[in-house]
Amino acid sequence: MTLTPSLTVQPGPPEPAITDALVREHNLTEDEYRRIRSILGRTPTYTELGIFSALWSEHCSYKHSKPILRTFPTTGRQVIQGPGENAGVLRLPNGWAVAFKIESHNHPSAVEPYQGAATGVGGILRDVFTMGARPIALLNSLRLGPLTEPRNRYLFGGIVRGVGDYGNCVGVPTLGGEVAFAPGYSGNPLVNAMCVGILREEDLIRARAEGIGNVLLAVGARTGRDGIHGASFASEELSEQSEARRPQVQVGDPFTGKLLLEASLALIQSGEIVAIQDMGAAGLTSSSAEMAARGGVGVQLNTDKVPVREEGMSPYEILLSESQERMLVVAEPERIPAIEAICARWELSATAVGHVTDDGDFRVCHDGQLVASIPGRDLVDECPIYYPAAEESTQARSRREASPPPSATMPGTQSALEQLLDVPSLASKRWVYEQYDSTVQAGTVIGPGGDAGVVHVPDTPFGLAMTVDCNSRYVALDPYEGGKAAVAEAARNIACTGATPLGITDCLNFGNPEKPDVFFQFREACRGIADACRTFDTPVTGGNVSFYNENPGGAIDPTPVVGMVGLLHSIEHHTPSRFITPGHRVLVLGSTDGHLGGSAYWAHLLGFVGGPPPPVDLEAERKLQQVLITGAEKGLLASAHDCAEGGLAVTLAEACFPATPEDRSLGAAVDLSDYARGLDPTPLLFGEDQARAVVSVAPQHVPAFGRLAAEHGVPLVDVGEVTVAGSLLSILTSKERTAWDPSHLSSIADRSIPRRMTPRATQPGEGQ
Amino acid sequence: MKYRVHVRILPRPGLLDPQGQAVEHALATLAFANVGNVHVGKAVDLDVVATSEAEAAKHARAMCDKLLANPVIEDYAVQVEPIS
Amino acid sequence: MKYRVHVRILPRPGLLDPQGQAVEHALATLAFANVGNVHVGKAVDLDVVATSEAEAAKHARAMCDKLLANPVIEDYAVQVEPIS
Amino acid sequence: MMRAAVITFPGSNCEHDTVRALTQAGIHAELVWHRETSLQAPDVVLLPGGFSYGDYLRSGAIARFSPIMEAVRTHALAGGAVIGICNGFQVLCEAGLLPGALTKNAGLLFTSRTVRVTIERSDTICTVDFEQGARLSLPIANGEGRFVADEQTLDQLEAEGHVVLRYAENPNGSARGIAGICNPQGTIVGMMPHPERAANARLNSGEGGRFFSSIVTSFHSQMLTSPPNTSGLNRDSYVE
Ligand SMILES: Nc1ncnc2c1ncn2[C@@H]1O[C@H](COP(=O)(O)OP(=O)(O)O)[C@@H](O)[C@H]1O
Ligand SMILES: [Mg+2]
Repeated sequence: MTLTPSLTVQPGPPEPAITDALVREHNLTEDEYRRIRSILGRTPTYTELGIFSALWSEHCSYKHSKPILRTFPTTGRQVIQGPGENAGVLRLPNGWAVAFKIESHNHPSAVEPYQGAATGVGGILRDVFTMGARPIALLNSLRLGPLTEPRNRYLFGGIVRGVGDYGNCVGVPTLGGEVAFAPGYSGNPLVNAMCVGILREEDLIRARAEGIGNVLLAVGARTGRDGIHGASFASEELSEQSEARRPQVQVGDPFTGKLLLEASLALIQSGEIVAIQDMGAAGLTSSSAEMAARGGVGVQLNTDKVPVREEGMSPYEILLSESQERMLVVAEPERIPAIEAICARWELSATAVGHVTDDGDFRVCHDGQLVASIPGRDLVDECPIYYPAAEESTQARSRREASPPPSATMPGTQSALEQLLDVPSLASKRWVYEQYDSTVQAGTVIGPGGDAGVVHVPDTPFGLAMTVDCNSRYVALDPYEGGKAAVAEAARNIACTGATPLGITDCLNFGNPEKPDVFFQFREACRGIADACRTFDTPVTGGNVSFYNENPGGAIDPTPVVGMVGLLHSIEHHTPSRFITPGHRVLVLGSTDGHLGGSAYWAHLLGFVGGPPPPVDLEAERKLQQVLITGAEKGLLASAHDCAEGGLAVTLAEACFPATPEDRSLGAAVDLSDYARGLDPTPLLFGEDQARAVVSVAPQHVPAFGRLAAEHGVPLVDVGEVTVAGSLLSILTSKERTAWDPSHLSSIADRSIPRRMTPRATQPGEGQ
Repeated sequence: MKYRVHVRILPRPGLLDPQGQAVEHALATLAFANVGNVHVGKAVDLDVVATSEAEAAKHARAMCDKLLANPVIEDYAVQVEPIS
Repeated sequence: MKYRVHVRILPRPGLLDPQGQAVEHALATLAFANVGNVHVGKAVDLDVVATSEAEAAKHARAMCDKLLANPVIEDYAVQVEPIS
Repeated sequence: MMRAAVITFPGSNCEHDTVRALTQAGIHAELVWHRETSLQAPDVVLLPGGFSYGDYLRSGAIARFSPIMEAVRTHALAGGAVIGICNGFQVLCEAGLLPGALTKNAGLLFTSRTVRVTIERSDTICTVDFEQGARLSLPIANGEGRFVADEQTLDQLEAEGHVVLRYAENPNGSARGIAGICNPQGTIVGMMPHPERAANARLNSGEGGRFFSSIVTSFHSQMLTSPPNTSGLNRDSYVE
């Protein structure tokens, strides 16, 4: 049955009348509502209001961030697909390409940690396979309030289980991630998930509806009442009111997710379809409207044809449901039987729910009645764009300019390192990543626990390195330097494995952008990211903005998470982060000034979060990366570990740790008495100067590696030797000699999180 | 008095229950006809000391609210029987 | 007639039940005193059409024997109530 | 060339890894979808890892009823070689082709790590290339990997030498540290560790590859063509 556009739009019988209160409930401003009326030339129906509300939500429209995002570098010879599609795509050698993307699922995880995190992983997998890429790795970046709070333990336990269960079941290894804890995340946990997939360049498919008369098919799970208004929910602060309007929890079904993955890749391979897109935030509405807008066409949806899970669902509910594990496919009508057959092979159904039209309208019919008709371009493009005021708060400035109170007592070097390794943010994340299958697909070269994950690309000589990074304390203290530091740390992590950074995806988690100090953080952090990406030639290929991460208790620290991928031309050249051979020389690359501003030492041992974070010299970072990459390619490096939180001391200790707890730690004898002009032990060992790495090199390669560093103008100092398993990590400074048993340090780091997360802490009700 | 408490915790109606669906589907292929509305959840059995059956049930409900069930996605039911 | 069947599937006595232990421990730390013998298993609810309550229960037991429970590790109990 | 059938259930996710490891060992491997009802007389059947049917209800509980399982059972009962890895092991236990069951890990968490195991029996179809008592490291990745059986069954497994792999450091509370077992003939083997993920010397230890080369060795040494002895191979003998 087709409807002629001349039919007038009528509200469905049970639909409420439009009132000011209803408009407000839909998170639309008066001005936005006026604009909607002028686009339509009439009052919208309830269904239309819902559609606008979803597509004009911050989550879908990027109305507060678009102008800033446009300042990112997005081009380069490696870029096949930049921002605007479901995932970015970069070129690899021999006709291969990598698709990758990061996305947040913060608000749903605050409500139901397990399902929120699981569906976050499900969503990011779909974003990647929708491009025609087979997912080969997952990463995740988590932020939580301190584990001293029962609620945070409950959230953390549920989130980690949710992330794990989804990826494990689908069979995609999790190769890395990060976890940090700080008070601002209490009640506002952050769950960012990243997926990396590979494809042949010729198999790339874009989510563009084309071909008038082509059909739209819903593939996968049935539509229920889950997550209605999820997109607008994710675009507001969490308050008691939002608690009441909380959408019904979306439940993930990784089993169906896996079938959908296989069916989607088979559909793309078969050439039977024109386009495919996952139904993510704002479900059927955003997937169809966005595909139509990209293709410059209109669509008509027949909501009564959509397979539903519950009786009596209204068009409004069907359009806005965020039920998981669903895809929307565009195809020529003659191809329907072939498509149905492919889906049936994977035990899924495909149902025609609409078609592509030539008039550019976004039209919805239900039981023969036209319930929505909106000019499609206006729906997607006419959302107002805001340029909020940006101004740094005086508090932020004074925190940056402050130094620790003189009365602060500094712990001795010996205990400082032990205490730092017990801080959950710095400790080993083994408890987390052992819940994630990191070896499925049998291509893992470096799993979680190294500087970056490395996976072999099947049937090729090369590998992909990947990481997610952000030090939000740096960003809070200086958003511009913090933004640069996030990219620099990611690139350093990639380079430490021997891989060349290729490009990034970002997940920009911030508070309410309508507050000038928050928008200042956002703008400056983005400027930092953009500058770093330009220097490193790592274009931004896409990402996600998550605003409104605040509740009455406070806002999160600004957390622009950078997800980066790099190329290892030959997997044989991968470099581990840990020392491997006693007798190898230990060398420090880069220069040490003893910068303690913003450091973990100040934050966790003195309880002082402040001071300027370490400045990032992008040129120095680039040169350091060059040395690490070339050193690996020439086979000169036995290990390389970047210096990040906790400085040289933490880096040296981690380099001694064994890969599995059953193995023994190596030791190291390090002499820093002449290093860095005789700096005091605390700044020397715990300062967080950027652009540094600790490497180990076989004695016979030291001269060649020294020449390499000199060629690139990177300072290199030989500071000691790797010693046999069971020996100490000893560090001599101009003032003192300190020695630790690295096995003891390793067990402090390994036990930090599990001893706080007893089994009971992960029981459902504990934190309620 | 000692009571045996049986708690059943099941997904809230309307929420997707993939496990229930899978079991329903499996039962159908095993030729168990006329079976529907299958849901899978958790069962918890425990002994509790209380002065009356009603008090035992009250305790059990408190445990569900506080720990055993997740009110965001689960409903629960409690049964109590005296242990001789 | 249609019947609602409630199945409880619990670990066989004597088998290690780490989930039950974890819950028992958590209840204790939440100051639920006098609780013991905690076990955690699965609950399955389903509707079945049968000519009598007894027949519905028989069907349900067959489903448990065949699919729902694993006799190596689990025992089950079936309850049936008519649906009005 | 030897021929292997790798059974794929909806939710399997290690089938391609398994095919790769078999191919590397010189075995021709084909995927067989669970809906099939017959096998094309393969020399060995592999049940790969993954989450068949989402592992809903219990791991392997639903997969056991897949149409292809009748053919797998017939093949097994006739003395044919069957190897179950991780989820495949769970399916074999659920199907009663091996005794015992795999339950939630004692630590209650999914556990993915490298563990050390000992080869307890080097005369099964997939361990003949190892020395008896050999130690090696293999990845595990499961939430329900804790092997349990009643004491009598465990005693029998030990007494008759049907424990194939044992953990050096028990990661999940498995009864007697059991990581893998076989039937009395050594023709049906189930194990929780994933040798196919450690079978490529360019990427990892490569030690897992010997499980697959063992298949070829045992085939050439006619271990697999000896007249089938089906005693003790029906479900009841183990379940009761
Ligand atoms: N949520 C997580 N998921 C998976 N792996 C993680 C997670 N958090 C941390 N890891 C892993 O633990 C190791 C240490 O993490 P981190 O301390 O953030 O390292 P770095 O400071 O080098 O970035 C890394 O290999 C990282 O991939
Ligand atoms: Mg790092």
